[in-house]
Amino acid sequence: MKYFLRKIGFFLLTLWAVITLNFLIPRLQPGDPAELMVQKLAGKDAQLNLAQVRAMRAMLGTPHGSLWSQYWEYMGHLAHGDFGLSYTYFPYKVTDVIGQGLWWTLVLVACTQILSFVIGVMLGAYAAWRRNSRFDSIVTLGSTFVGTLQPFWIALLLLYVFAYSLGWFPTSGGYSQSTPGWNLGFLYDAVSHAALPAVALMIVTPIGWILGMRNTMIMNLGEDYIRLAKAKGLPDRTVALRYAARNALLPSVTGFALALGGLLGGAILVETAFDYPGLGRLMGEAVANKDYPLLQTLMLLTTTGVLIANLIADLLYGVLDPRARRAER
Amino acid sequence: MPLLDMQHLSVRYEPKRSQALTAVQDVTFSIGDGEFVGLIGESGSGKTTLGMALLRLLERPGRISDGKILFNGNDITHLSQDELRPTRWRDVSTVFQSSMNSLNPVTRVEAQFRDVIEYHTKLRGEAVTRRVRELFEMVIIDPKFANAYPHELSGGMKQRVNLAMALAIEPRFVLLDEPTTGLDVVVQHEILENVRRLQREQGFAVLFISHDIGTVLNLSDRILVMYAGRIVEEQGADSILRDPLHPYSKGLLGSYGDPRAETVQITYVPGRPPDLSQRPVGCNFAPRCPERIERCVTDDPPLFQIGSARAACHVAALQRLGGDGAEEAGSPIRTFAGPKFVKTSEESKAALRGEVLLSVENVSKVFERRRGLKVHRVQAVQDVSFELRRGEVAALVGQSGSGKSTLASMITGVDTPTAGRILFHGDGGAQEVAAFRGKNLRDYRSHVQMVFQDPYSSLNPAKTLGYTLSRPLANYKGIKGDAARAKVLELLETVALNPPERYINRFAYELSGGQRQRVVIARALAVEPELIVADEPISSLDVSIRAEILELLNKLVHDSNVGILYITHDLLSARMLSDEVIVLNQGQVVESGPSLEVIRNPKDAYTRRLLEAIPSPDTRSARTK
Amino acid sequence: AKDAASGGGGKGSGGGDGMVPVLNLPAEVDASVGSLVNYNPYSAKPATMTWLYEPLMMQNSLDCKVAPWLATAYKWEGSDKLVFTIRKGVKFADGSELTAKDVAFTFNLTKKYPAMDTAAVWNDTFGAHATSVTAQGDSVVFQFSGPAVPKFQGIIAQKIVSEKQYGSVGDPTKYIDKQPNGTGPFKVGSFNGRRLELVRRTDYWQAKKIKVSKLVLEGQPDATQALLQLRSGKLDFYSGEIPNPRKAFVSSDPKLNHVWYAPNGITALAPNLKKAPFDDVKFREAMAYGINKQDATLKATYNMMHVASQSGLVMPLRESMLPEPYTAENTTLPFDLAKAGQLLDAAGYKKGADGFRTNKDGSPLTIKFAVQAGWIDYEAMADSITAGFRKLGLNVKQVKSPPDSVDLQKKTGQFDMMINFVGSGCDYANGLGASLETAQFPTKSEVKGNVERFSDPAVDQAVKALQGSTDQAAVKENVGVLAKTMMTEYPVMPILYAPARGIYRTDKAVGWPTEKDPYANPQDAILLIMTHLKSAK
Amino acid sequence: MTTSGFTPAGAPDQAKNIEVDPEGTAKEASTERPEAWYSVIWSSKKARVGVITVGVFILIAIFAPWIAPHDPTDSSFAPLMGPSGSNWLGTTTNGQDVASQLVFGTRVSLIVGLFGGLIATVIALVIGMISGYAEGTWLDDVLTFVTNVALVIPVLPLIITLVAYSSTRGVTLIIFVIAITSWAGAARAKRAQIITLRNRDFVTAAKFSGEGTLRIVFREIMPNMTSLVAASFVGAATGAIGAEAGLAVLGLGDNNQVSWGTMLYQSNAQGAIAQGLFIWVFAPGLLLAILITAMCFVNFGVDLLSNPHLRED
Ligand SMILES: Nc1ncnc2c1ncn2[C@@H]1O[C@H](COP(=O)(O)OP(=O)(O)OP(=O)(O)O)[C@@H](O)[C@H]1O
Ligand SMILES: Nc1ncnc2c1ncn2[C@@H]1O[C@H](COP(=O)(O)OP(=O)(O)OP(=O)(O)O)[C@@H](O)[C@H]1O
Ligand SMILES: [Mg+2]
Ligand SMILES: [Mg+2]
Ligand code: NI
Repeated sequence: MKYFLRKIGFFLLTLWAVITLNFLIPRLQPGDPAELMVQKLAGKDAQLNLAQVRAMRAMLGTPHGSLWSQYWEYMGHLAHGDFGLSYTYFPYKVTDVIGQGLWWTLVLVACTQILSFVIGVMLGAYAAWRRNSRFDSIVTLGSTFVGTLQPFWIALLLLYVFAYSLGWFPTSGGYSQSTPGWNLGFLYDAVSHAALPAVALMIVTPIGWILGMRNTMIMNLGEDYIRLAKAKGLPDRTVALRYAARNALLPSVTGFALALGGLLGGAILVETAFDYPGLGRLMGEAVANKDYPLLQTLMLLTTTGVLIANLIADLLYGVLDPRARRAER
Repeated sequence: MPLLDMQHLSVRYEPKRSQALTAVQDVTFSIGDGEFVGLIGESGSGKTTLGMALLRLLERPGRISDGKILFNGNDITHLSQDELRPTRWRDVSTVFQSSMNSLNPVTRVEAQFRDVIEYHTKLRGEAVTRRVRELFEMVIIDPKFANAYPHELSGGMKQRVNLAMALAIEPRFVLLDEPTTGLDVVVQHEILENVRRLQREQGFAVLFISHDIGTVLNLSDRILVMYAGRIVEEQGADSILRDPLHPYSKGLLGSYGDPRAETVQITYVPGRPPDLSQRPVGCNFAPRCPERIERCVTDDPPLFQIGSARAACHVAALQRLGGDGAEEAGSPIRTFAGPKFVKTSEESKAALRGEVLLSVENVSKVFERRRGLKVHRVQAVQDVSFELRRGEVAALVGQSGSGKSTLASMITGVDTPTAGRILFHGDGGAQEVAAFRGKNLRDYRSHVQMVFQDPYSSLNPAKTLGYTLSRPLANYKGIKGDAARAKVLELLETVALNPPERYINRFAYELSGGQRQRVVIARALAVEPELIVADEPISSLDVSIRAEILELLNKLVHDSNVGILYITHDLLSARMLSDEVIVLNQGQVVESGPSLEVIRNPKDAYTRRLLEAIPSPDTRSARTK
Repeated sequence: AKDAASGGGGKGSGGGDGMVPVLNLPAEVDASVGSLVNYNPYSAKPATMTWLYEPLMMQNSLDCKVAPWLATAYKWEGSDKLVFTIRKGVKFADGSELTAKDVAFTFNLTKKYPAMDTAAVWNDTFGAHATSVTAQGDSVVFQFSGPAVPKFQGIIAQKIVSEKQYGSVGDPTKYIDKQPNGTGPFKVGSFNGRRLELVRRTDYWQAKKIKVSKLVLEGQPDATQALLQLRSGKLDFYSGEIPNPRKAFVSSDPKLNHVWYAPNGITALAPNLKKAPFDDVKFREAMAYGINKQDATLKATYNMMHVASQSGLVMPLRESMLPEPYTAENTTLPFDLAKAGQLLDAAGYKKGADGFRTNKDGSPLTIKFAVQAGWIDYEAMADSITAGFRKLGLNVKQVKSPPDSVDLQKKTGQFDMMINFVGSGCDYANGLGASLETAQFPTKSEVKGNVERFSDPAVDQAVKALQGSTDQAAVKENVGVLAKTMMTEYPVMPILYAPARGIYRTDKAVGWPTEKDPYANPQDAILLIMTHLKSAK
Repeated sequence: MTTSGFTPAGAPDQAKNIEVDPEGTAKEASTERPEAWYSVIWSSKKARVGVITVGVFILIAIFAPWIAPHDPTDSSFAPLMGPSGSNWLGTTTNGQDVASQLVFGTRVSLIVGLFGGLIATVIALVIGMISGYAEGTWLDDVLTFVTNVALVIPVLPLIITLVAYSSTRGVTLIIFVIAITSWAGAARAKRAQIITLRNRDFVTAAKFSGEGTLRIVFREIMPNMTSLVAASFVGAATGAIGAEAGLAVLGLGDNNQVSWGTMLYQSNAQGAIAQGLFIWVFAPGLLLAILITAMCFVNFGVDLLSNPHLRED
């Protein structure tokens, strides 16, 4: 019992630290959201309209009191599940704003992550099994190179080739003509918009899984139980899948849980490049607009996501690997 | 037609980046149906390689470079894996050397039986489960463990499960590659009894690989002795015991003595096996051979047929078959004429009169382990008392898990007892060990040092011997620079690493296991301790090196009047070294007293079990007589 | 601005009476996600600020003409009373009629909720605060507590809402307006979270002038995207920054693709006058001659803009405001390194052994040039200026930091020099005046106009007078004081005119403002432009 | 028990005298000696390609002033030129020479990689080692806690804050920022590694030799982690190079220095694609990928050190 209390205590402590940092980081940035917002509206080649700034400041209600009192207020609100009003989308609630973006990111990023995980793990396992073959070198070399490309750069390239030059895909947004809903028209619209960002995300992510899986699998292939399985005369498929891959998968699966937790943070650049209406773009927007409430909440979401994913990865490992007597630490 | 016929088999390892070596060279032998053949040889002699070749499981960079393997008359040397698959396990099954790891850790045991049974037989569903239960019962394990994961089984159980697995579809031939290495003596004994019984009942043929001639002799009908990749002797088990042909076989046989004897002596083969990447001139064994004659240095002996036996030895051939220079070879001797280690009962009497150095008084230790929400309490040591004197070796004997190491770590101040106390009688009078902290503890360790079980892991691979040995000098004695170097050289000399200048800048990986263990001992000696705790210092070494280390420890006691607490699960080595024996069972002392007495007249049943478990050629002779 | 577009308004012959079926414009705000829409013109980022709610009047910042809109006329009675005549026959989208009461209601609402008082009617930001705003028949009367002329621009731009809709919503800034009820030319057709379609109102008060049936506002493209969309006709008008638009855009189809960059203000080099050597007018004069404005203009705007006049007024538009003996010509200082060098030598900034000039007392002189990282035209200007100054022997080092950090430096006054914008609207007190007036030093919490921290009682006097005067002659006299100060004191060194960009296509609609017909500032008077557009067919 | 028959020429007739020949041992032992790290790395074809490629980049960086035809910040050329004899890869919208920028950009990437990787590795090493060695104590708890927090904190906003705060934005700052935001993962790996090493007997043995904790950690254990440290350095360096480019792309790079990242940023901001200046946009991204790939290849070689299973044969 003490062990669990300890573990949960640590979780809460980390959560608190993270919340505090999330609160501090944006506020430590120079710049005033009101000034910024007015300036943005007018463009940089215009004089800052003082009257508008003052009105904006009155509207957003920022900042008042010392950092310390703001912090307590923030913590108090948090305790009530009140995340405040977004500056950018004022007077919408931060939770409303995030609620809108969440689905897009979940669908886009989660799909690509899962897909790239599956593809990556399969390619990695096969490359390890066919070690030193042509396939192996092509997969490792190819995925290494592709994986090192900057997502931003890929986005540019994709946009240029497929959206601008060939015109096969739309250049930005999550959908255009149709209204969101469960109808074919919208789905087609959404998919065609998601295609390029998905590819941009997909290109770089599998590499980690490929190499990770390949390495652990190769290591496992040297184990005695694999040799014994071969000695038993079991078919290659069984040996490769049930013996080698099954064991090698464990670290990847826990790694995947962690990656899923971090997925919100990962898509900022790509979503921004494609103006995709997900949380990544919202995060970029919140940063650019110094939308503290939105930024804080998004960061809170990502960090707790990672934290919880960590916890789940821990537990998952215990479930997946019978050896892991995790509770003992 | 023999079941297995191996003809002139050679296996080469051809790694890309290091020298190619011939691990198995020109090996010819055959095994008939139902025969139990032992294969012995020291570490690195190519036993496993041979086994792997036989199973056709060699992996790059190893390959069969010559010869062929006939199984049941079929040449399987070059069959493809696909062609081999249907006959695998049916014809040849195996238990691996390190079969602790040969079960898939993430699936239940039954599933691992099921896949092989379903692939090779028509059994399905319930029938398989029944068969698995049957197999478990055969190797005397509760069938409910079929549902367990491998990590839930103890080492001995895993090994028995492996054995059961090997027999799952009633193969004609089973390759057992050191199936009990690393296991406790008692468990080892049980498993081997099991093997023998099942073999008798089911009549499969066995090739049993071991570096321990005791176990092999115990079980086999026929023995193959392997040295540096070659078979150097082949003989029936009884006859080899009576009349070993090859000096190397004699050396291996000599590593056993009868612990009950008034005076025990064991021999050992000095030196190291040759470099397999070099083609030798003359006999491979010649540099280490006490019987060598001129011819050995120049001519490579073929495997002479000597009666029903075969041996690759000029001397033996000349002795038995005569021929040119027969007189040079002299008459046959049964024992190894190399260095030996002798222990007489006289020595011990004097030692037991020394002054008390350490007293252990009613010490208990309870470990608490959290597992989920439950707390397990493990009583590792319970109410143990004994005394250790200067100039005395006390052996702490017991099977795995009996609490030996726990006791050692309490004595060295690594752990503290939950009850009772340990007193060290040093310069400052009797002091309680558990009370030492920080500087005091450090100070205590200048009086008490430790020799570890595994010389491979107790030396830092990244440091030179000079560095390793100079650290205790610098820390405890403040000796630095040239003085330290001089002292290090002296230490190396003490442990017979001559000439010391050659060793001082070496790394541990440049040494053999025995040499390493010497360095470990030298490190313990650096601070001139009064007490040395040696936790199974020889159990990870090859039999032939064991005596070397025992001798070194023995010399130490005599020369420096230190007290040694010698921890082992092997009563023979306890008898060889110690003056007093303390038998530990499940944390409790079940018997103690002067070594010879305890061994000759064991009072406790547990001690008797330990005694029985000593694998020794002599138990066979006793049985076959 | 040399690029007088051949198309646009000049192509009147092509314009018929037909309607333009649809025009594509970029979204007006960057924030759009899901169904979170708000048409409230007083929210932080309304979905559209232009097409639904309308202001009282519109002033063309180029020629300073005031176009009547919801108000047909205005009149200053003294400098503390302003009277608007409200147009009759204007209908809100729900069919109800706009009255003076709605206007007064709007302004009185800003009194209650300072967060929507973007015109500073009720505080002292630009001149004295109002004491009352009342509807009197067709008129709305603003009574101020003192001179308040600079408030005019804010007041006429205030969007008018109906009392019927906004009278009962409580704090209007917290009101989510999903059923906009404005007087504007369009009404919401549909919004799907990203794409806003606006349809023409037939009952709009000047419906005759609106020839566009549908507006589509979608996405906020960056430069590259905008350019590609413009080229392919997916976008009809853009007022954001596109590098080298003439080559990138116009040249790809000179018939249909056009740009017009109107001068919108002045981009100037602002030294910190509180620091040596910038407190020395001689030094500043030398700086003014050491800037290669032509090169800066080329690198920063691809010669889309003209080099700026030192007078602080946009030439030649405001030439008439210059006092004797200044002209557009002679206020534009040439790039003259020799002269600048002589000036520095004479003032005692001699070259040291390392080739760099020193302070008068011989101590080393280094200048840190704070540059807004990421504003590529500013960066290009800074590069050009740095190169010129280094040729002069001034040891200039650029420190690029995010614009936010530069703003912070403006507030704290901890900088040597930077590039800053100087307003040049029709309200001189608020534009050039704000850059020179002592009261406009930036404070710890607010960036104000006088970043260089220039202070001169005569200038303060003139600005004060400008705030209180509606009389053109008085205005000219006081602006003259400011211009003269600029010419003799060199508080800041104008580099080039900041652009108000208009990048447009004429395949669907014609009638866009051009240099020849600068009837509207293309950047912020799109509503005005809309009334000029005609079908191209 | 007779040794009478044992009289080979010149051999002592005492059996006991058959001693291990030390020369001989040394010779045969050399076969089991682990291969030198450089030959292990070199043995991998990929690593070889990687080392050579990185080497070429290093040479380019060192000799940039001689290789580059022009000063990378010299904007005196005609803007928007295509490739020509004087401007091999054309000019930018500001009239700078693209080829020279690419050459000089190598410097920033390599410097950032070197120092960013170094600092991150050192931080990770110190924290990971101490925390791993002190496993189970409050010190470990504290350090693990810090590591965990550092691991979950969203990096981007943190970097933006850090960068925004400094008035100078030199490469030093970039390196610093990258280093302190990227050590956590490696620290975790090192902690795990040290926990396994810590239970080796030689560590206990060092305690018996009277060694202090810090000495045990840094003199006894650390030398055994060289391959992991090397791998994590190469990994961190690779990450740092990518991060610099990422920062620059966000407009947060060091704008006084030409780097591939700032080139990407500038070219994109200047609408290079739209203006057809493809080399300007795509070359820096490609070079980045090539350099990072090369470093990954080097890491393949380093991996072989710690994981012999991966060695090709
Ligand atoms: N994969 C390999 N590559 C190169 N050399 C190898 C390889 N495997 C084994 N060897 C070498 O082959 C020789 C024989 O090894 P093998 O494992 O067969 O010995 P063994 O008799 O089974 O020893 P042990 O008793 O230690 O198990 C040794 O010298 C060993 O170093
Ligand atoms: N740190 C520990 N925590 C919990 N239980 C322990 C711990 N150390 C030892 N034990 C338990 O105490 C008992 C005695 O272990 P110990 O290591 O002393 O046995 P041993 O006689 O040295 O065995 P071996 O011959 O295998 O080395 C075992 O049951 C072991 O599981
Ligand atoms: Mg073996
Ligand atoms: Mg033990
Ligand atoms: Ni037995």
